[in-house]
Amino acid sequence: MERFHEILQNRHEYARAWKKKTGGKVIGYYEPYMPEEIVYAAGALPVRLLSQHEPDDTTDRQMYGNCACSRDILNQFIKGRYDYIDGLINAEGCQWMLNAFQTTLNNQPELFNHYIFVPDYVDGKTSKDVMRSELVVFKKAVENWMGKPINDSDLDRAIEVYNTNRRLMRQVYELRRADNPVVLGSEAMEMVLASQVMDKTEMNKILEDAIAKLANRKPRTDTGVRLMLVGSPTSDVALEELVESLGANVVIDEVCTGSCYFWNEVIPQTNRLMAISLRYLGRPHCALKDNNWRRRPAHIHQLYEDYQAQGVIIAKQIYCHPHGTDNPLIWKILRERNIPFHYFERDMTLPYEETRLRLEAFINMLKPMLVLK
Amino acid sequence: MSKQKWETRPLEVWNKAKEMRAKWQKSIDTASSERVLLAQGNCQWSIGFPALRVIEDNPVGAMMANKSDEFARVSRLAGEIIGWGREICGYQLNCWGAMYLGHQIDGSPFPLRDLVIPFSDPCDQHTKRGQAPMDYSPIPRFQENYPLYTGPQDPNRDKTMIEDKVYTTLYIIAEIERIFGQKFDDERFVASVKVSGGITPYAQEVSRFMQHIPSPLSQKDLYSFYTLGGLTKGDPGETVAIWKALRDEVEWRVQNNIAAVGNERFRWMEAHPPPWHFLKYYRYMEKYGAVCIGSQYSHMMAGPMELKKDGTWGPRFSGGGFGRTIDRPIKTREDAIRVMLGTEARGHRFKDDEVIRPWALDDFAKAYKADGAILPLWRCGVGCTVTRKEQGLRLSEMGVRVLHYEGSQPGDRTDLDENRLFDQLDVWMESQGLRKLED
Amino acid sequence: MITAGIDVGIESLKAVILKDGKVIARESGLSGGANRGKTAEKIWNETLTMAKLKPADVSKVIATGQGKQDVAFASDRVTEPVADARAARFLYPKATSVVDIGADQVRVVTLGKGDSILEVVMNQKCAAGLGILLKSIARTLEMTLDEMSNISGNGKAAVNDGCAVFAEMDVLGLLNRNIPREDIARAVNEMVAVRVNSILNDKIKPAKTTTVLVGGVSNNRAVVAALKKRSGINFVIPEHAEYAGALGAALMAAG
Amino acid sequence: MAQHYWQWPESSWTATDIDWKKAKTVTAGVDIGSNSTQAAILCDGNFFGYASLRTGPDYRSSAQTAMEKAFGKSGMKIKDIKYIVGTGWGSQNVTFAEKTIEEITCHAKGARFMFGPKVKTVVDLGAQTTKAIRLYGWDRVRDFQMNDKCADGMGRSIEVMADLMQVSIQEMGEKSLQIEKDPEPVSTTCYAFANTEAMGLFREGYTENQVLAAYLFTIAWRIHGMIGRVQPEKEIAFTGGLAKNPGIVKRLEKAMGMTALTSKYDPQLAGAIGAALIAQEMFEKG
Ligand SMILES: Nc1ncnc2c1ncn2[C@@H]1O[C@H](COP(=O)(O)OP(=O)(O)O)[C@@H](O)[C@H]1O
Ligand SMILES: Nc1ncnc2c1ncn2[C@@H]1O[C@H](COP(=O)(O)OP(=O)(O)O)[C@@H](O)[C@H]1O
Ligand code: SF4
Ligand code: SF4
Ligand code: SF4
Repeated sequence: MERFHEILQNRHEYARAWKKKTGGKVIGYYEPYMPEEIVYAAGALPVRLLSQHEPDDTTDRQMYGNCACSRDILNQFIKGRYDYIDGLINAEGCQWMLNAFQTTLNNQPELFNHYIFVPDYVDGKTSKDVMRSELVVFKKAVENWMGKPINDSDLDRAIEVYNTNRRLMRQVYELRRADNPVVLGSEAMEMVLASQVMDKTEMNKILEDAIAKLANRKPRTDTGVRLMLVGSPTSDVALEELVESLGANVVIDEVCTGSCYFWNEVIPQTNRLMAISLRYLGRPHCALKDNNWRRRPAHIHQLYEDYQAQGVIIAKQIYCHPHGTDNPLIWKILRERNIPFHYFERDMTLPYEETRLRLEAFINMLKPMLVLK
Repeated sequence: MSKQKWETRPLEVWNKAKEMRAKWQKSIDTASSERVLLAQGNCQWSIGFPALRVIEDNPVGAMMANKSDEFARVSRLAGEIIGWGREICGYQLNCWGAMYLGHQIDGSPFPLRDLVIPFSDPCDQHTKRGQAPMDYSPIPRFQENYPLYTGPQDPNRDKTMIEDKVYTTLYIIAEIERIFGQKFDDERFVASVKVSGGITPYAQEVSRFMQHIPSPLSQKDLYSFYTLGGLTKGDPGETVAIWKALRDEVEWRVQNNIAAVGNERFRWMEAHPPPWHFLKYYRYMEKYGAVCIGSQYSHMMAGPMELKKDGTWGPRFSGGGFGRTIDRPIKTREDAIRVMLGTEARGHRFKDDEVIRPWALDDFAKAYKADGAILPLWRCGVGCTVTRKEQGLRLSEMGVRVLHYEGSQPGDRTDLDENRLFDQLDVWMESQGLRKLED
Repeated sequence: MITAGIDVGIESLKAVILKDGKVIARESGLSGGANRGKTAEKIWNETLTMAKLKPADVSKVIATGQGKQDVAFASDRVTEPVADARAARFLYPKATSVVDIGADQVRVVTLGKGDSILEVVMNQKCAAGLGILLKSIARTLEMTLDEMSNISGNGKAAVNDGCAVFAEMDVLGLLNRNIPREDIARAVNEMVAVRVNSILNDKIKPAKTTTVLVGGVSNNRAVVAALKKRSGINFVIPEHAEYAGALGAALMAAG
Repeated sequence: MAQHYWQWPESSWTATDIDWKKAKTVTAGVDIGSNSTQAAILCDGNFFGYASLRTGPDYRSSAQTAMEKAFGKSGMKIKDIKYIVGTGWGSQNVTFAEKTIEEITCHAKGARFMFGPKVKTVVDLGAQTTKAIRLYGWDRVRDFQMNDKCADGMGRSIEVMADLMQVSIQEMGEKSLQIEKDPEPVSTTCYAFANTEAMGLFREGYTENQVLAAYLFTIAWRIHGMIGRVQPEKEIAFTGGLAKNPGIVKRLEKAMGMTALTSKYDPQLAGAIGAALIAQEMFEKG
């Protein structure tokens, strides 16, 4: 458990050490639609670029109105925190991330870079073909850059490693379902976050160990109100920890850096790239791509039921427009189904007092500790 | 103004244009009573359906902002209450806010939409357009992909993306025929594609005339016209005629040095729509002898233009697509769709430039001999502002003086501090040694 | 020749009388909201008394500042950056940039050859009100502005550096956790420096040694020190830096 | 500074007709807000005394002082109180409290006491945060909303504005109502924008009252949106310091087409009274 915390906190050091150890290349990517398997198969380490809290006095020069997430990634690049990155990849998602990608490249044009178009209409009949053809182009670009071909066996190996990771993470999440869970929300979230910046082979080993240890842990009886977290991606577990300090527990999340990251697996088929395309197009819809056939509300509701949550926290990053646009429908559905929720906006940092007040009041609302007359 | 350098006079085609716009608006207003389908969105092929009107929330929102601060504000609040935040594009907030309120500015009932055909545009807000009416009352929605990629041109990628779009468009048309039982009129569609190709050369010429000093038109004039062919689907023949009339009149103005601003001594460009409720800053700038020669946006009807090697300002593409002259026969529905889409997947829309051709604004400044650029920074939505600051940096390096002002979004007056903008304009002008000609 | 400049800021109003290139009187006071016009007259009269002059002795008065149009007796008005630029050149002929940190606005003016100005960058709206923030935090902490500007050294406390509103929120949080007042004040000073530095990073970066710093907040030593450290710029801070705008206007009145 | 325009009057009161020594239960609530601190004392559920003062930089001593002021000359001491509940922004600093409870529950409870059982929606207009609380038929919270992050600090902003305008904070509301028609509000995004924009209105020739009107309308409009999100019922009670500003309350009433409930108590006390009531329940429950 602590290992995940450590790696997450020192993710830059981790990647640098990996580089030193293996002599390999590190690729940073912005959006969850980036097919990591291809990068991994080529022998490079895909690392998700996550934001961090650091005073930001550099990005105003080139950005305006961006969400703190994308802003901070640029800030870190300008400050040299990501000096170990050899290549940047953006798979189309949110435009603010595209902006961070493009601007970073304007500052550091020497980096290897590639843009993958991901269909906006993920359920469209021909979208999978478009995606696959984009992956063909992408694979070729990576091969040229790495100077060696990616074989089917490389891909198979990478798919296996990633699928194993996804299975293991599902196992961890399964443990959260228990009435008296052995793993807390913040711990599980830390694992997912760490897995996005780690070498998955190593991750899988640590994860197997951790799961074995969890089995021997004493179930917690003090976790209190069961909450679900929905909203913009985050890069820390401050919210989960705050919830836990207030006598409640986040038992499930529908967040792009959380459960959505590993929820579905690649279903193997001979056309590997098609298999990968289908996996990414079929992942739980992110708010932006959930446009024609609305799957997000149903998915949220299902998770809510499966995990017997008692209320939903919707936390949106300031200036996160995909989630902002989606809110009305989510609210509407939750209200129709009588699911209590509380919505708020967060910044990179959580203002402790204000958030505590919200959450405490929400928890009291769900489960009044006083029998008020 | 005491003594003007150049003669000024109002545009004559203006009245005709107004008439056409009013006619279009009426056809929307009466849509429900005439049993015409009303679609949220925009697409050229809609003309093929005899009883289908497309209308986007963008022009509706802009019009609301322009007409009534108060109604727009109340509508936005209605949107906020159902869950939207302030990072959402103001057009959307205005338009759908009115839907939640249930009425329009004049108190008449809000015309509910029957289907959604989102407009193909790289702004993320467009990807999610039309979900408000869809969530409000279950109606069909037809999403397509808005392909875009960075890096060098790749014909193979283009081909796949275009094929996808052709397929989707054909599919959507068939679906609408099936669901609503309307027959698609291929001839009408083909004719319309031909006609819109007919506008392009005129629009391009008008665009080129704007290079003249003094500028024959100003930004405000351009705004009156660009909606004509693009956003409103009026009678095609009439539209071409009015563009021709416009071209002729502008040519005459150039020949006779008829100016938009009589004392032109400073030319500036823009990058996006202005705040629709606050067009008076154009007037204010005239006091300094400054004229706005337009933006990529207001020159949109001419299609993507570029600075050619010989220094002329010409169209970037040929062979079909928006703003492209047509050079091949169009017979079938699919032919027309292919011409409409062109052969390149990107570069189609002026906002693609933000990402794939960041130097586009530099070229624009050079072509129009701009001394300055006003680049608004909009807090809401994305497409409006993405890379705007970087463009500002590039222009400053070229020696073009850049002014950024902040606001929410062209259709949302919340954050636009009008007096601060006036102050900024004063500072901008004075710091370049220009003082008001006369108060 | 005797000329004068009046700078009507959002918070404070400053007047300067200039005789043959020398300041012979200066006076300041609060601007006073809707009564700015009257306050301007009052302070103007005080300045005249100080200089032992009658209104008719002054050949020209120019007003500047956010409330410049309220000065009825001024014969002309100039915008603030133009006045700042003029003053900076006068006070320090080698100046290449001037940075003005006032109650509400931060302005960075890059000077060109002769009288020209190359670039003016104003704060974005989210970076507004830094001077006001300092004042309001001083009030919350029950400290004087002077005490706040004397704080030095390092501390662990930090506040959100996004904007004044978030920073204020965090200050209240720190108070709740009983963090010493000095630490909080230090964090706020640092936050102001971060925000100002971000504006310095915009467009043309000011030169290291020839940048003049003016405006009310230049009196705040702690903020200035933090800003120096962040930006690496060794600011030239003239005496009576908050009068720069008024001085510039008076200089312009002299031609 | 000669005059402190931003300063609102502190107050305190202690009943002289109740003999606390005879009361079965004496309970108290202390609400340390970011701006003001209130203490309220109940004797057998009857209102015995209160104090409302400005929170200083030392929250602990503010709590102490508030209690002492509320005791007045009655001779009561903290140890005489059976149960104390702390609430508000700085609730952890009520060191002598038996328990702390967040202010949303307290305001709901307090508002029921102050405004009677008719209340269905309580809107707390505090200095730092504003909250809209929807109640069930009784005093339990059914749904609530807090201001967006950028809308923090509205009450404090009014104090800054009072300073800039040099108008005393108590007069602002009345003054803003002395005009014929409300101008359009300025930026509702946040107070930093609103202050600058409001001050800029002078350039357009606005009078002092008009500027105040535009400014307070802005704040009211912002709050209106927040209230809307809880799907309020018409029976609304306003609590907190800004409820004393008629420029805000009247505008909200007009915008929402309702009349706010009134009470004989000072609206700023809702949190403290609610806390004292909860203290009583806690005590009775044992
Ligand atoms: N003696 C001082 N020490 C520290 N800070 C000061 C001092 N005097 C003024 N300030 C700061 O300067 C600000 C006022 O700046 P000023 O340039 O006079 O404002 P404006 O011209 O915009 O009204 C105040 O808000 C305060 O933060
Ligand atoms: N008498 C009054 N008239 C007008 N406004 C007042 C008055 N008293 C307090 N206020 C306003 O109320 C605010 C304090 O609100 P309050 O609810 O006590 O804050 P909190 O409990 O969050 O500390 C002050 O900032 C001021 O704007
Ligand atoms: S999805 Fe939201 S948080 Fe993520 S980059 Fe886009 S706006 Fe930012
Ligand atoms: S570009 Fe701007 S105006 Fe257009 S849809 Fe996007 S946010 Fe709205
Ligand atoms: S609160 Fe801060 S971040 Fe939000 S709009 Fe205001 S200044 Fe900007």
